[in-house]
Amino acid sequence: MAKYKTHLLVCGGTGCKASASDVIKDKLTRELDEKGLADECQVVMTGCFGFCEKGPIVKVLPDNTFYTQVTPDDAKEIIEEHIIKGRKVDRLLYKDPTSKEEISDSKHMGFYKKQMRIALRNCGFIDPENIEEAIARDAYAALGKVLGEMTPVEATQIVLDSGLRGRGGGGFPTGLKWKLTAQEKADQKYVVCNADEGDPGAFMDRSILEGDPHTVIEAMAINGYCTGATKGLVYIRAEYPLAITRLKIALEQAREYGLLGKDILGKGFDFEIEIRYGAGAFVCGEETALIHSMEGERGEPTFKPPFPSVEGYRKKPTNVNNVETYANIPVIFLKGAEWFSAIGTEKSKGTKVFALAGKINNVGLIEVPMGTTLREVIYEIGGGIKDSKKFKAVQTGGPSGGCLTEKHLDTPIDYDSLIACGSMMGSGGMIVMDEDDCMVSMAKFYLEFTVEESCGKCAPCRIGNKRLHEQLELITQGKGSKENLEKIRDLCGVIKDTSLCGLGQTSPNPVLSTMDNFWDEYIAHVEEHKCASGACKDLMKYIIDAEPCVGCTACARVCPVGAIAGERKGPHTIDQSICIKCGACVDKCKFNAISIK
Amino acid sequence: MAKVKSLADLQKLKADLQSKVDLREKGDRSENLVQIKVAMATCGIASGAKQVMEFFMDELEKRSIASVVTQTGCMGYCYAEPTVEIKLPHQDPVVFGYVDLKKADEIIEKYIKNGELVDGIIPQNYQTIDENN
Amino acid sequence: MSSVKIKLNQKEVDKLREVCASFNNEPDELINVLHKAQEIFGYLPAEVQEVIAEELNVAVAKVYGVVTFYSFFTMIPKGKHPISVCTGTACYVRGAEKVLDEFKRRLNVEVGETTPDGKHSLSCLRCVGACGLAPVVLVGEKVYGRVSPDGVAEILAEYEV
Amino acid sequence: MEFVNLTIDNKSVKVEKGTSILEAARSVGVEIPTLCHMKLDDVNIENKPGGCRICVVEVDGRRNLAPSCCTKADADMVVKTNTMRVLNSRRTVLELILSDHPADCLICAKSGNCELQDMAHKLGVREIHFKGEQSTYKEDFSPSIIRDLNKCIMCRRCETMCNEVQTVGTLHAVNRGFMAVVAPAFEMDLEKSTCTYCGQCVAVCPTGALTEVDHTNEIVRALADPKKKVVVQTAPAVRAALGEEFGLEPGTLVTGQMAAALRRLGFDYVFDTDFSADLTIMEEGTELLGRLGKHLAGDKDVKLPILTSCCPGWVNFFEKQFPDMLDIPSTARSPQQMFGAIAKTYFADKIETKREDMVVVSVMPCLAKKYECQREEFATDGNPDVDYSISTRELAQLIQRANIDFNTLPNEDFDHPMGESTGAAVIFGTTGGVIEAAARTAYEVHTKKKLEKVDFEELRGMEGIRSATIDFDGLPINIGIAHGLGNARKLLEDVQAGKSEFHAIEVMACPGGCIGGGGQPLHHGDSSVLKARQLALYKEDKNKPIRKSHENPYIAKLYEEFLGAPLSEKAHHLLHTHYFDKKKDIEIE
Repeated sequence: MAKYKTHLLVCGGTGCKASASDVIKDKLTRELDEKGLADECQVVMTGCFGFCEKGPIVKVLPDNTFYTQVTPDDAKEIIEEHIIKGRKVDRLLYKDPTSKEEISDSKHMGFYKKQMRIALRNCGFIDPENIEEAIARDAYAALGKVLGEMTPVEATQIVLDSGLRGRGGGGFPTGLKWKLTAQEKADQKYVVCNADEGDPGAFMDRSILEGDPHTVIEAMAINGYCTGATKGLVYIRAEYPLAITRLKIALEQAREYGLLGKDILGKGFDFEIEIRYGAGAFVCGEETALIHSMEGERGEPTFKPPFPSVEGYRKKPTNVNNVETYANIPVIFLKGAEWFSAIGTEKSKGTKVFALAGKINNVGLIEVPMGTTLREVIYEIGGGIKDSKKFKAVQTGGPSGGCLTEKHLDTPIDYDSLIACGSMMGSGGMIVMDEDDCMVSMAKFYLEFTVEESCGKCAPCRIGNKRLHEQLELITQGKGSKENLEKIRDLCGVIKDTSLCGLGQTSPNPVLSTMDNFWDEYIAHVEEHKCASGACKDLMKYIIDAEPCVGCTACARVCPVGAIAGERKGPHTIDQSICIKCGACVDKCKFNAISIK
Repeated sequence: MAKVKSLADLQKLKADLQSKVDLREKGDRSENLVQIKVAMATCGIASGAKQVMEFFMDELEKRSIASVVTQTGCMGYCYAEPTVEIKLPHQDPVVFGYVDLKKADEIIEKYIKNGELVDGIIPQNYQTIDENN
Repeated sequence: MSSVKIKLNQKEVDKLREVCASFNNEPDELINVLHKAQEIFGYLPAEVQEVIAEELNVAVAKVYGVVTFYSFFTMIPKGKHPISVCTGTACYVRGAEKVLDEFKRRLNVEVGETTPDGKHSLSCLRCVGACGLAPVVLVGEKVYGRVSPDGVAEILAEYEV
Repeated sequence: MEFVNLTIDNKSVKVEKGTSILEAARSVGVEIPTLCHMKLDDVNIENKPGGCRICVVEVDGRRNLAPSCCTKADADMVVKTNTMRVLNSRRTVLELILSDHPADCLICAKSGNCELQDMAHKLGVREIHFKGEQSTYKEDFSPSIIRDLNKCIMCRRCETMCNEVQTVGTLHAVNRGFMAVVAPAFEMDLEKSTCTYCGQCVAVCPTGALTEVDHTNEIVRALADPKKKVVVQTAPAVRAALGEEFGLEPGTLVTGQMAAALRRLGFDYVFDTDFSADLTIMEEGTELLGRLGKHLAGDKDVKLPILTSCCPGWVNFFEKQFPDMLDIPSTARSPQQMFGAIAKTYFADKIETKREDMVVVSVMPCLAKKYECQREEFATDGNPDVDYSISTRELAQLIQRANIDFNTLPNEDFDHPMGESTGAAVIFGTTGGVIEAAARTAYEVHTKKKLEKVDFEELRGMEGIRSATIDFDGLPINIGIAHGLGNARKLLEDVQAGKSEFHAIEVMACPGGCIGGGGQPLHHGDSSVLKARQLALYKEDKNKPIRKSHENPYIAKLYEEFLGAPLSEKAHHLLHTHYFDKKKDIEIE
């Protein structure tokens, strides 16, 4: 085996791959070959580094150099300069957004400093398509420990003691869930990994499966041992081709190594995993809907109880956990429940992965201890707001969550404090908004999502959310009144109170939280018909200022609807009743005579 | 690949594979390790830096010393090549010049293991690359 | 939703039967079978659903009920270069809607439609997880990141000729 | 059995563990409103998707309101069904449902018998606060059923009936979210689908989304036409249910008033389908004995068991789903069609009326009959044997429209000759009745002995699948009975697999048989209604002077004067049919 002195880690996450990181990998490999360095340097494609904002990422080890926004053309320079001459390629180094200084060692980047990687421990570190790298990083050691040293009850107790709660959004104690399934008597039980991440703007589960699939396989096997299930199913979004491929490879390798299948590690425990595909239905994140979908049905939820732990897949006891929850399991067994429960806050233990996105400098995947404040996440890890704009809100919990504002910035992030603020943890989407974002439109955006994703089974969700969306639309069109706001509030309450499943029970949250935190903005929309952020098209007016207008007619000629009139060389005017607010005139005017009011 | 049939198999396999990713792992907590940088610019390579680096890598592993051996660019002491910078945990780095294999052995045994300085130190004040950036 | 008239030839029917058989004609596997079928045909016309219903011994109305439930399945043939605009939250706040509008305007189709020449179909999707590149547009398998409305013409130009 | 104690609206309730709050409340007289829940105990049908959210209640200690239909009563639970929070939520949800529902109550076929309308009234909705887009779908007119899905409220009862009870699989929830609706595959018309027109979907639909095709206006027109001789026949099950439409208790027999009403409506001849039911027994019974005889003689090719064929929904079912078994059912036409064929030949000759001047109307508990009378094989030169088939509900409407006070009508008899019938014919209206009637005749014909005990109790009941062995004087005859197409499928699959031990099987498409037909007054999910109707029919049978079909003197006369003998050539021509492979007709648009 070649003994490599240097490793070049190329991010193979979906975001970086979309920017040709596989081509970069090929080019790096080719360059090394040409220079005769193939035996000394290894190029490894890894899972997501998390720092998606600056992707594609190439990290050079052992000196921890972190190259950002690498293009295939940079491969040659990286090899010639860094590898051969030992000089870092400065222009590819990450620049600190405040000091503007280049930072080469990723340890010193603000983005990584505050992070603590448990679930993501192997992402961006190992080649996810190589089980040996995983094993070298302790994959399956926890399974070995559990099978070799513990009874299922003892092992479940460790999960209980760790205080781990479901990372999919609900926050239900994972150990308790396992215990409930373990208590049921049945000839067959199942454990299911929910990898149907449908929350728009969240991609932590995908990244874990892409970067460290073995951790999930191992955790499911442990889960199987604890609950008495010999069969595992991964329910994964079909829109995640890379994660599917890597998971398949990992399953194949695990079988080949005897880490899945019959008599695992000679301990008499059998466990197999199958893949089931989701097909684009957000509601399938709900356990019962997910189970119906795996049974080849429409993904409609059913009333609980009975819970899946009693009656789940094929009517058998079934334990469902999400990817991130599983990713925490092996570490808990290796380092102990005490170690894990020492991290985080009193009621929320461990770390949480967030997909940080929106108007923030460092978009990406981060993992922080529970209890980290929103401010730390947004300003220290996220590097603050993009283009030096003003922070306005942060949305957590996706379509089920809410928008938090300035006053919540020092809130420690954990399950309970987020709920107390009117939002929720959800699966970990965290979208940052700035002054250009209209909160009414944001609420409308989420409602549009809910309307589209409602399964249609229960009336309040099927019709109620549609009506909510329509009411919000009236407001953004300037046709709303205070009465509409009252109606919206009432309707939100009823939808929350009467809907069948979590989707409907939480769908009004974005509306309610924006109403609570940005009431003035709603009032401005309905009373003054004004949208301060300029996002609501119907509330804006394009006005030609007569002073600078020279009457060149350029605007009139470009207007697609003929809304602009005026004499040549005389000031022009826009007929507001015709104007469709496309903005073409503004772009065309050389005299800055057209403004938006 | 033979199946992993027992816990012992798994542990052995892990031990065998460990070194493969060791380098990456160490990169993450390098401040606790002996860090050795071998200057490997054109002049260094010409004077045998490559062999020296390999020697360090192999020997440190054989002698079970947790360390990171990396290559680096020209340190500017071309007159004393091969030059090697050694940074013991929580200490300032020290640069040795004219490091041949014999010298390297001596550095390991005396400086790295016991912290005794040996001949050949280039007394200069400079910043490491890390600090530079 | 209207269904699409298509006549399957025997070879295609056999192929479908093979797919069903590879899942042991298990009704549980309906969604996996539909995925495979859509991979083969590009979409799921009525007759494909009929054959699957027959093989898995489930009502064709149920198959249709499942097909129309999941947004991933389509009964309309996709364009040769299908365009998908990500409208996940991250893309939305970075202007995906304007990009989508520009595609609609330039192609003169609504979301879910295909251009008359069959070249492009336009759809929305929720988060491809490339939020760092927001807004993101997919044309076939190719990902375009940080797309602005101005960039739309440029993207479409790549598929001229 | 384990019991739990709980409190509902301050009343203490003791129920069996596992009972829903809805049922527990009902047991102490608290009727929680619901639009989607439906439970038919005796036929083991329950629809509780928990979708309408009208039945929500407050349960102490729960964050959200609980749907009482899906929430099980638990020990020490404290439930409140009428708090401000509950009432407000309930009304808001109903307003939402109404906001996506056409407000055309005044001209809706279900008006006055609509659960949604009643609910709006009950919950005091006076204004719909949330207006907005309404979902729209194309209307679908089939020969039997009209689908107006703009009125669908997604209660899913029809889906449950069509799939779980009938296993027909025509209707299924399709689309998602606001556009979700229950429809056939590809939203094709029923006429092109696997639909059997059993009408069970119509029978349980709480709104006007599913209704029958209305022929009342055509009938009024025919009655007003002096050139037409209008003949009416009424199916056995109608007399046991029609009274419900006039406020009478379920199970009230109104045979005499019905005949009187028909006469007052202007029908020229008021006849009884029971007459042709007796005729059916003659033909089908003879066919059974024929096949049995061949079987006993060692004929390996003879098809047994013989399956009854009087139910058109059932005929549609096997034509569309079991086209490989078309030679197993009896070839005897249904009583409706036998009646039409005889009326337009034998009787038309008697009253010297030309076929085209005669209009034959049937009153049926059934919607599939509407389709059946339109089948091409039941027409001569395009003139159908039965012109119009109307449901029990439609007859009630005609009576009401004609200002007839039904409840004060005198009892009148049917006209002769086609109004005379036996007790055997009456029980055609319930599950098990046809085969009992056949057994009475077949026994006497086969054994040439008088049947001492006319009542075959072993064939009666409400079990979905029943079986009994009847001793034909030393020859054991194995009889199977199925009602509800799901049960029929089970028996048929056994036959297909060669596992069936039966000699004869009776199948009725609807749960309970014709008494539970899709054209009957709506039972709104109350299964005691079906039982009462069944008892009424057995009572009528018991009270009839003649209780065996072959003893009907007018039937004997019909054979003597016109048909010759059962299975004669003429009988074959007029009273038998053949079946078609209709699976291939199921079209994809």
